[in-house]
Amino acid sequence: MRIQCPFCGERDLSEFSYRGDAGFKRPDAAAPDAGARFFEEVYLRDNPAGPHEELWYHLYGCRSWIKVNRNTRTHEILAVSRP
Amino acid sequence: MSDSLAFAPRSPLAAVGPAAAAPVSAPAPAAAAVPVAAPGVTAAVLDGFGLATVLARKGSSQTLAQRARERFGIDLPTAPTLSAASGVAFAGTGPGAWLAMADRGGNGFAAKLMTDLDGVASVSDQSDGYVLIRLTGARVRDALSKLVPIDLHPRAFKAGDVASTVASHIGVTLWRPADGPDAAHVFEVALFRSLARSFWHALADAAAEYGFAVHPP
Amino acid sequence: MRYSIFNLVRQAFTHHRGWGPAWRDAAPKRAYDVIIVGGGGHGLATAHYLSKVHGISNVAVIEKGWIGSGNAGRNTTIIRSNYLLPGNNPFYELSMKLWEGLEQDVNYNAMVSQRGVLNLYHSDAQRDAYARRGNGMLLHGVDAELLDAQGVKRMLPFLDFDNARFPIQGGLLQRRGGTARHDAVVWGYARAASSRGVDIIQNCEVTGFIRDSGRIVGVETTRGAIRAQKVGLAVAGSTSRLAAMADLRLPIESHVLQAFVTEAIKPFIPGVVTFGAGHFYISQSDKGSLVFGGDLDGYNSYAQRGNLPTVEDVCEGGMALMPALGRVRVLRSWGGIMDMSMDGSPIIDHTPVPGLYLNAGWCYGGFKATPASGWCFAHLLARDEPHEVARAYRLDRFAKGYLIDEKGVGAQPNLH
Amino acid sequence: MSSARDRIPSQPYRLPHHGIVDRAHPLGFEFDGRRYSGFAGDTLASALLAAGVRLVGRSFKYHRPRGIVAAGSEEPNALVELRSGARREANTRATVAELFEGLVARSQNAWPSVGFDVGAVNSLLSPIFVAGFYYKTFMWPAAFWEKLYEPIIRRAAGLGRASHDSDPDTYDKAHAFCDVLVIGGGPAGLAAALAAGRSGARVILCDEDFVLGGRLNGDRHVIDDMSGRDWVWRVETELRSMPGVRIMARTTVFGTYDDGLTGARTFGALERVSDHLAVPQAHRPRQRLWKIIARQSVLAAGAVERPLVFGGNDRPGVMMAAAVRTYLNRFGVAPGRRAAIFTSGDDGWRTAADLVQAGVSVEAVIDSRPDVDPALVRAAERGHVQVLLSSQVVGTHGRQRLSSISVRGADGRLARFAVDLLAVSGGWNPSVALSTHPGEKPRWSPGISAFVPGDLPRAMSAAGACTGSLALADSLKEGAGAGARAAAATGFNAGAVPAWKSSDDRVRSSPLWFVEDFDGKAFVDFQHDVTYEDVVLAEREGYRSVEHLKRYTTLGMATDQGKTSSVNGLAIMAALTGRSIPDVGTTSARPPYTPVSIGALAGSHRGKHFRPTRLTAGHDWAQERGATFVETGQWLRAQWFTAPGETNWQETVSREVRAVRSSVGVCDVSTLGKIDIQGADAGAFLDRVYINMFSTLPVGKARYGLMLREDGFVMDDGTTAQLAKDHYVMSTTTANAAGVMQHLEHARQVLWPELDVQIVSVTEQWAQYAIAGPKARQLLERLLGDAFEVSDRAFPYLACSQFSWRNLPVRLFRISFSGELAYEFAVPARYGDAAIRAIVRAGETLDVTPYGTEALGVMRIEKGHVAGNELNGTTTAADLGLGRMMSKKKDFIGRVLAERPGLTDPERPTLIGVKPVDRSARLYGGAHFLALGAVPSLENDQGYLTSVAYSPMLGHWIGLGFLKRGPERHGERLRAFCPIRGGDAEVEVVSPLFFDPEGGRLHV
Ligand SMILES: Cc1cc2nc3c(=O)[nH]c(=O)nc-3n(C[C@H](O)[C@H](O)[C@H](O)COP(=O)(O)OP(=O)(O)OC[C@H]3O[C@@H](n4cnc5c(N)ncnc54)[C@H](O)[C@@H]3O)c2cc1C
Ligand SMILES: NC(=O)c1ccc[n+]([C@@H]2O[C@H](COP(=O)([O-])OP(=O)(O)OC[C@H]3O[C@@H](n4cnc5c(N)ncnc54)[C@H](O)[C@@H]3O)[C@@H](O)[C@H]2O)c1
Ligand SMILES: Cc1cc2nc3c(=O)[nH]c(=O)nc-3n(C[C@H](O)[C@H](O)[C@H](O)COP(=O)(O)O)c2cc1C
Ligand SMILES: [Zn+2]
Repeated sequence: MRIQCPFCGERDLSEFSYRGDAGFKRPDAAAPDAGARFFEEVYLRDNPAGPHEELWYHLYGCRSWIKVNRNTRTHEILAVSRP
Repeated sequence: MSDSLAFAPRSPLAAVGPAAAAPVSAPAPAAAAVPVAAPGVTAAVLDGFGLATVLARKGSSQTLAQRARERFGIDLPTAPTLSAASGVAFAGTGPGAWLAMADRGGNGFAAKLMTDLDGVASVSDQSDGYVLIRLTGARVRDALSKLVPIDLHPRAFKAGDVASTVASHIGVTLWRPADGPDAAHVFEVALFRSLARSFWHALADAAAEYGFAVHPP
Repeated sequence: MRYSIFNLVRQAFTHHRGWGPAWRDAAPKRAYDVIIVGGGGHGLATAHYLSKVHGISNVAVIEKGWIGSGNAGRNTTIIRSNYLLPGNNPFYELSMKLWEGLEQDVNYNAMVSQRGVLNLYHSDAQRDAYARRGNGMLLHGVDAELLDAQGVKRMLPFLDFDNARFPIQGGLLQRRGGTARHDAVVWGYARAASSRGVDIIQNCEVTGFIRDSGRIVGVETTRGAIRAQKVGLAVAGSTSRLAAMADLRLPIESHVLQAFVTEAIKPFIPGVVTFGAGHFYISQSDKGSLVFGGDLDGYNSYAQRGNLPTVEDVCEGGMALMPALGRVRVLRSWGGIMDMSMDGSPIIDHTPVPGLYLNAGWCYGGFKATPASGWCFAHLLARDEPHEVARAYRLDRFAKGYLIDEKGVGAQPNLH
Repeated sequence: MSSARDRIPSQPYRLPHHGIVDRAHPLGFEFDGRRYSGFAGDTLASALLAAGVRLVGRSFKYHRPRGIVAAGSEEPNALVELRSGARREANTRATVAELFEGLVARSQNAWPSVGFDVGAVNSLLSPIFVAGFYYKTFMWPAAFWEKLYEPIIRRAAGLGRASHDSDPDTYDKAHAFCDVLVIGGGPAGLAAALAAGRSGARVILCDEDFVLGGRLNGDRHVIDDMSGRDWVWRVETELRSMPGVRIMARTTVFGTYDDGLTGARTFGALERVSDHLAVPQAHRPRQRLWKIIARQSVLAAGAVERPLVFGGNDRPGVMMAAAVRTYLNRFGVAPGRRAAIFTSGDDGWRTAADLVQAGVSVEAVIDSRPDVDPALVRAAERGHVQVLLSSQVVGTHGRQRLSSISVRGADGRLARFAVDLLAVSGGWNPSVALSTHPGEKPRWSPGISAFVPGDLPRAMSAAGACTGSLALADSLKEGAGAGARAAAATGFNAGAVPAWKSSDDRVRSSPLWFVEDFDGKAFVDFQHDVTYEDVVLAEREGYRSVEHLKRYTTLGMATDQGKTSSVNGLAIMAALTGRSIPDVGTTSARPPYTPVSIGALAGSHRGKHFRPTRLTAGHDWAQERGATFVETGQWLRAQWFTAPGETNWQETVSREVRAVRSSVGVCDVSTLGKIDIQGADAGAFLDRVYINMFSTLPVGKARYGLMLREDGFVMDDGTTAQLAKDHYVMSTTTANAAGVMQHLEHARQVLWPELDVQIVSVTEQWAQYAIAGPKARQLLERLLGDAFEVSDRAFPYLACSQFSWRNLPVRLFRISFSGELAYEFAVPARYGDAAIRAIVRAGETLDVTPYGTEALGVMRIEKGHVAGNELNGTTTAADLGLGRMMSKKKDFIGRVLAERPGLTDPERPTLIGVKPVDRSARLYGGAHFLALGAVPSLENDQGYLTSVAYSPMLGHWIGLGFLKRGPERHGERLRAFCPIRGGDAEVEVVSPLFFDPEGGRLHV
């Protein structure tokens, strides 16, 4: 698998480290339902079989976090962007 | 002070450096298709340079670029490339991130950058954090291609290009200065000093079949 | 016909014409008491114990492909009960006990081979962590020994003791650990369950759930609707996809784990060895192949295959541990889809949706769990209450914070 | 050489003129202890055939005699142990092993010898050893399995013996990038490479063979009025003249892996750099793993000929028809003297023709088809070859090699032919594997009755026999077209696509999947001894899915991965179940295409170089001082410094501790992570990543901070100092340095991109030394002179500063891990070596003592400071007794989820200290706490010991651990139970602060 880093260009998988679902939005800690919201954000996943928005870190490159849209059935990379 | 004489800098490659470095190994026979004449790869450990990471402060990339032009006559690269002028060079290593280098000046260089770029960039001295190795020779690309997973063909990696990548489990940043007099490509590799000996071993290993020589800087 | 040497010899004289199908390849009926989705080890074991222990035989196991096509058919077959945490330890020990009686229970030789599982350690801190784990095992009556480097060397002289980057200081040994023949486990449970009337329905994919005022009363499949009072999910890597059909989001990600097998060679490696400092573990199958693996590739995947960086990482670990492996050849590599939970431990519980029960989150460790998982899931389905050794495997533990995190890496599934 | 020649026995089966072996270079070799000779250009197989050796091994299960079947990498039978000692390679295919002078090989799986193999009794028991027999038995009595049955099965299993010694050869890895990768160097591949190469594209051409040409080496062909060989030579010469083209012979592309957005795809390839030599040359690896990244690829892997399933089809002397042609035409070897052909297509007839041409007498061509092209028949009869149509071979005879065959004619009558060679042709299976690795399924082609590539992976095309276009003319045409199109797709114009005239070898064939009522055993998978009956049994027992068939009978699971057997197997299953072959489907091909050594996949990353080693600037100095080093992650750290006369490490460590506590010690702490954090919002940023406040920290001050993961558990700790306005330096634990850096980058780039914060690791820039002990200040005064004032007033506890010393920018922190008056002094790493020497010199008269991580550990336990053992990823701030640090005034990572009931449960084990009641008793890390008198059980488990040490200050062992409701239980007595290490001590629960609880020593 090769990932197109917006800064470095297309690089081998081995240069990156994976975090997972890019959907994570940090909820407002002051909100009354903060506990439930944080639980959902941190623990629950759609985990789709198909296109998946995910975060990768260009560990051995420019150290950018990048957002990759990848098909989890075929590993086909569909799009790459800065988060 | 008496012992200030003894108080000298020391490269992690001092031990393996020119002297003790892997001997110029006999180039492998014709089978390996090496020019039996010269060693295919030569390395030099650089010294005395100044090095610093320069990170643009939020929303000040414009002013930073301007300062760089004023103070160093350099157009800050916004891509993984190298801009050099009068002994100073900036390598683009990430969005809003550069590795600034001066052939000489050691830690003083970072100090100067801090004042020159005050308020527009965060500067951290790395003069001691990295070792720099210059590589050249007819087979330098063959040797490097055993270490790094990037395309070093001149079509893909032109003179002045910069890449941060991994060389057998070791993070490196390398760039291509102008070719040497013998028209052979030149690469300079920067890596964390603590890993210098491991990298050196991997390099000597990779270059051995082409003949590996070490030159004093 | 019973499987025995006696019948085997008798059949030899009649060209084995007397053997019938190991299990009935059933067509779906309109309704069952219980439907288990997933014809892997867990689903089939659940059906077996439902019928044998709880007398519930009007059961269907629904498999989208052929039974054992999932992780049961592609895992590295290690069985052990050397767990650290109280939430896990008794469950896996029950599983080990069930393994020990499995052949007699199902009359199918699953080649349970208790030749020991050895986890190497390379530092004092690792040793103390293993001591803590081993003591926990002993507290529960599970066998455990802590070997020093010499002890390891006596067992495995061919490991690298002289030139290692991370010298071997010793290992935690569970002699009762070992391996079992993965396919035979699937076929054995299928045969036993089928003989008690369980319908094993292959090539039948569940595509949705039938609901009646919020409650799940059956499944839609590629072979039509099938009704049931209770539906249990045992679909491992596909858990999230089925949960989604019931509008559930789960604390699970699907990741690919690769495995490797070498050309068959004469006996070399006794038991199972895991290399703590590298990502590598290895054993030798009855057929002579070395079976080995390492880390997850690390990204979400449903593709059942991985990439080269992991292949290299695993083989580097292998060479670092056993320099004699250099000339042994990898014959085949493949991948399976892990249902990685957020704390690395499984879930056996009701779901918020009435009528729907969940058995998931097995990560890369669910083969060893197969018997106990079936045992406890059957118990839950039959009695509507968790089996005592599976109490900790609640679905709400993530929200409540009662996590069972053996590795201590938190909600980052690819690190478990 | 002459002496060599003398001892070379004759090669009775070598033809006088045929082939491309180098007759000027005879090579001596040894097989099963006997010496033979062959020529350069031979494989072990061709040399053995030339020498008349037919029996080369024994089969897996029944130990049947087996010979050479094929001439390529698909060989199922002729597996040998190649080389000896530590270089022994099990299961090496004789058909791809290049001959070299002195080659030594042994046959496998036979005892005492292949000729007389005791294991062969299995053959007699074969009626019992049917597919899956072991699943049905060995169950009673249960205890016998481990002790008796399994050991027997295991000894019987396996083929060759692997060496148990460390592999003496080396391996390496390399990356190659190209516009067009051509897989296969037969006519299709050569044509593709040529077309692409002429366009100026960067082309790589791989062939697993050591000569290019593919089938052109084995067949007699004419291309543009020259022989196929000459054509190959011509094309190869042109390719070698192109700078952009790289030809890689002896290189097998073994795997197709994933691509990226641009379509560039990664392929795994294995180059056998030195396998054709007795030992590798200096500095050259045995094999090299290539990772080839190609923008476009052309699969031109050819096709594998299919055996026929009939009685005794495994007897030595039964060979594939195309392989026979290869031995004749490429190696100049006649695999027999009296031959017959058994074929279901025209292909076999060409073998007959080549045999006749080579002077081998051909007794008969047996073709299962009722009618064939009359031209073939006429040609055969001209060569005095008897032709039998609608006929089948039903059995073979001969003890360890073929002596005759039984043929059932069209009229059903049996006839016998005395032959020592039977060439078999059942059609061709295109080599589609590499086109299916990414998950695509092959497609059934009724035209050639075989699977051909289905949808191809992106940016891959296929040409030649691997697409089912079996004829030479088509291979050339498709190859050239595919090469040109691939180049064009990468932006290179190939211009005129090359074209050639070639001899027509278009063939007709109609499949014969198995021979009805044959006698003896009819093998489908030779290596695994899977017979026709085994497939029948599998069907009967319900293992009808092709995947169940494979797993139950092990069909296609041998080292050849079913290259010759799979399709026949599933065709038989189709017939038995009345389904079509595509309905039965096929099993999936997986990497590697042919087996790849683990050594090559590991490359040079073995032994000490398995992973890089990180060394501090003070490493050489420490080594001079006799340090013992310990691996901490990738770092090597000084564990202790043994002094003359010291006999065990504890003595050493205790001395180091006493020295620090009584005078002064110095320790290299450079490995701790150091992160520069700058920017207008740096303080605010720290407030969000630490549980406690940092925005309130004044310039020139340091503070201890604790960091949580978002799930509320502790991630890391360390001190962070504000050196200058908006410039902080954070320290992390050695173990978590990289993880914390990534965590902070995530917070900065993803969570709060609006903040003005810049972070960078400066771990490597600074060599940092802890100088600790009552005399630390004196030492510093001597070291720094008037460069800096270190009095308690000028530089109190938790002060920090950067200043110039010896014209160097240096940093000083007054922080303490040992609980003593202590400083950490940081200098630019280039001067780290000089600095540590200067520190020691400055401390000479204060008898400054270097101390290592072990003493550091003892002292932090004496002070109840938590470290790695306590920060194990499952502990909360409260568990560590640091709950009060959690600021209520702000949000921070981990705050909300840390409030979950499970993390605030009062029953959670919490940090305590313990002392043995009997002060002489030893404590063990990993012991569990039990109430006195409680039976050891999980129910009674109260917690566990994480860190223990012998405290030289207190004169007994002490420990830190986690205990349920710990803090309420100081003074209580418990049992620290460590059966696994034979430890069992009564301990008293105390505060974790064992030494100087008031902390007076810090502030002097
Ligand atoms: C490479 C690898 C190595 C491993 N090594 C080990 C090990 O050494 N030890 C160990 O203990 N564990 C190991 N595991 C983990 C273990 O294999 C799994 O945890 C375990 O097999 C999961 O339980 P299962 O057998 O029921 O899952 P599966 O066999 O995957 O069963 C799930 C079944 O559900 C079916 N299914 C999915 N969706 C549907 C649908 N919509 N309708 C109908 N059916 C459906 C699937 O086809 C599949 O057959 C390994 C796993 C892998 C992949
Ligand atoms: N007349 C027939 O029935 C018939 C049938 C089959 C083949 N043929 C002949 O076969 C030839 C077809 O040409 P072609 O080029 O398609 O096939 P080919 O068999 O001539 O060449 C394929 C080449 O690919 C190499 N190869 C295979 N897999 C490889 C891998 N994974 N990595 C590296 N190399 C690999 C092989 O070593 C071989 O040299 C023609 O000469 C044709 O006459 C004829
Ligand atoms: C324990 C074990 C042993 C295996 N041994 C072999 C083997 O000897 N030969 C082989 O071809 N495949 C072997 N396999 C791999 C299977 O052929 C197959 O690749 C795996 O079950 C995954 O299925 P799939 O590749 O069809 O997706 C083995 C698998 C496992 C789990
Ligand atoms: Zn990048």
